[in-house]
Amino acid sequence: MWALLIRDLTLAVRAGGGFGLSLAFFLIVVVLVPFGVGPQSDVLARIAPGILWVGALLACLLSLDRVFHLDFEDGSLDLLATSPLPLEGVVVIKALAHWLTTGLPLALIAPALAVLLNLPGPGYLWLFVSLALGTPALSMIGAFGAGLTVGLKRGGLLLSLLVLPLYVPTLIFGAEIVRRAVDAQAIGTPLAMLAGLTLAAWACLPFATAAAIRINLR
Amino acid sequence: MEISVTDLSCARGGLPVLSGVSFQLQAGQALVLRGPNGIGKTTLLRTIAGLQPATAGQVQMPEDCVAYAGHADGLKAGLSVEQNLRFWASVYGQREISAAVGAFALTPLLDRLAHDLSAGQKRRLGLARLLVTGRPLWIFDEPTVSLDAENTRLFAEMVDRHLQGGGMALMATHIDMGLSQARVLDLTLFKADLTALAQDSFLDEGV
Amino acid sequence: MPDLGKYAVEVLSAYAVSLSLLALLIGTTLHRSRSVRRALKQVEARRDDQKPAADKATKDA
Amino acid sequence: MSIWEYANPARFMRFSRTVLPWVSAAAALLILVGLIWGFFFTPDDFRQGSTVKIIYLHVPSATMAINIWVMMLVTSMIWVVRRHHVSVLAAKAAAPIGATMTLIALATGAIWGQPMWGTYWEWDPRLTAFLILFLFYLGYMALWAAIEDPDVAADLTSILCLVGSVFAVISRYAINFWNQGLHQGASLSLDQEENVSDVFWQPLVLSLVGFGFLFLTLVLLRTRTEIRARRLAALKQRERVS
Repeated sequence: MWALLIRDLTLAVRAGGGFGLSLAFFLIVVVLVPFGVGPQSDVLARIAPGILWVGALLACLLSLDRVFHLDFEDGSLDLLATSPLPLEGVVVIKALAHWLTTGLPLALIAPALAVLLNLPGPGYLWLFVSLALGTPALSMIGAFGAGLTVGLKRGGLLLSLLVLPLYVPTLIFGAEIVRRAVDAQAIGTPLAMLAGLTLAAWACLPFATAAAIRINLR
Repeated sequence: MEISVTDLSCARGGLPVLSGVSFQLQAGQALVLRGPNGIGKTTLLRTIAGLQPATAGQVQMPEDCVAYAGHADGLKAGLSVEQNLRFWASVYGQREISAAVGAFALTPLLDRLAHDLSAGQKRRLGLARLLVTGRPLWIFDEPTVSLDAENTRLFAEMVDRHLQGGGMALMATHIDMGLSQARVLDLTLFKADLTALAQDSFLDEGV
Repeated sequence: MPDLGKYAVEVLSAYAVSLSLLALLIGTTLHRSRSVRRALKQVEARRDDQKPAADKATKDA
Repeated sequence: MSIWEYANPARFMRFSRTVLPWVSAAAALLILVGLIWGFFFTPDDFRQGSTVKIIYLHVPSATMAINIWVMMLVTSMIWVVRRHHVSVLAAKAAAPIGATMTLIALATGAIWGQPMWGTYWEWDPRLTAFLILFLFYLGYMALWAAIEDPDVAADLTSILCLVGSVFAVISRYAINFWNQGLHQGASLSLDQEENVSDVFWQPLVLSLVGFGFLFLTLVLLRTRTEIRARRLAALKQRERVS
């Protein structure tokens, strides 16, 4: 298991692994928004939580088709499926590797990008916390979509169509945490919901994903 | 240790290709599958490896027994030869990779990235991978593709050693490698009868 | 025609949109049903042509 | 005789051929009577004016939109458990009908919303939930269309349907949490004071049942087409091979 995680992380940070692309994409989205809505800092501050969450979500989506597809193409997935590792465990490790190389860095740089959008003071901490808590769910749900479409030649677009509706609850609770933190309201409920969502996704979706991969391999 | 396949039928893309395949394999034996292209060699091997369900019949074997080597070698271009081998070794809970390195004279290539290997070298690495699995039944799908005569001989030696150590091998190949313990199974005998349409409920009359 | 008052446009457009969507759905359903049935008939006719021939061949052999 | 015998394609074809004329006649009759009654012979609501007539389209289509998804979930699970092809083909056949119903519910909702709430689109929880449901239908149909092997497609869409259903329910609660909304409460309550009085209720029930029969007609017809398409594909494949 650890060997698989280390291999995936090594491959991701090596040249051609696409590490950093999502971060650059996130940066560009955040830079583009003020050009679209105008430079008024009060407007930007109002929409900052939403923009940052949507930007992180799209950046996360960008690298999803790599989660299983590269291993499918070079035959590794066949070999992993016949190996002693349970396929559910492989899914968990793959989603974890995706989170470590995409979700976590996104959560870490989000507060820096929030400066560009004039996010009010109390929001910074909770922006980081909500993203750190919510992006694992995004990675796992995304891995499910990637597992469904792994056998398709051009699955990328379909993957987005399948995964984006599934992202709705995560986005709602995640952005709500930041908005409430900015308005100095109680954040307990959305925080608990987001954490529950992440836990439930990691508890249940590996089974669905592994089933989908097995079907795609045959 | 024994593998027995009884009355196995398998399908590709919903179309039955083979039916009634039966054979047994004892420790130390090898079976070579023969047959023209499209007869269903890959489908049969994948079915026995557990990658796809059989439409009928059974495969009986001890658990965690198979090491599968398909058309693709499952190598990561961004990792070195040694890293690739070590990865698969640890997946199968093994430490030692020296036997695998020795079998195909991979020592000079150990630090090379898999990306920089030739097709034949990649294949050698992919076949050497089986030695780090510690599994008794090796399943090969056209293992000698892109291997030269010298390396084909090395491969045959590797399989022979495995058989002598009580292992088993099942392979689809067109060339005769002179394996001492190999039997040949002609798959044309088991070609599925496509005129037996009633097997598929959608082909019942009156739909 | 009932007097729809000031909301005539809304009510009529709601009915127009809904009924045309339903008509579109029914239309595509019927169209596909017909074309699939026709194609299936063709293939079955071809198969029936071949079948007696094949039966005869086995008998002769 | 067990219900599962209808899972045999040939038996299903025979059964559906006998019931289709009756079901389609019932659908046409009920919808025509319901809509004509509702459109021509009901009074205006004292607050909503003539816009109340939209209810005869809006409520039945919205009800069907949700129920069709539930039906797809059930038939998909029957496929997963019992491997009856007819079951999963019925789910495939139902999806475009569900998507159309969702679209009708959304369109009539938006048109109704303009005079009532002063805007075509309001991110009202129910309206938003239907938009999400529409996206689920699109994803489900796209997955069917993208996969060539019919059995693989059946398995994967069934998994998507199951996971999607769970997420649809979570989304519904998340959306409620996110925005409290303007929609009326229980619109079909018999409680006279809580709106929707008998005058509006009777044609609405006719229309509701009519939409149900319309769905039944279409889903039977489309399932028949899917079964024929499967047979066609199987025969063609064999022709190519032999």
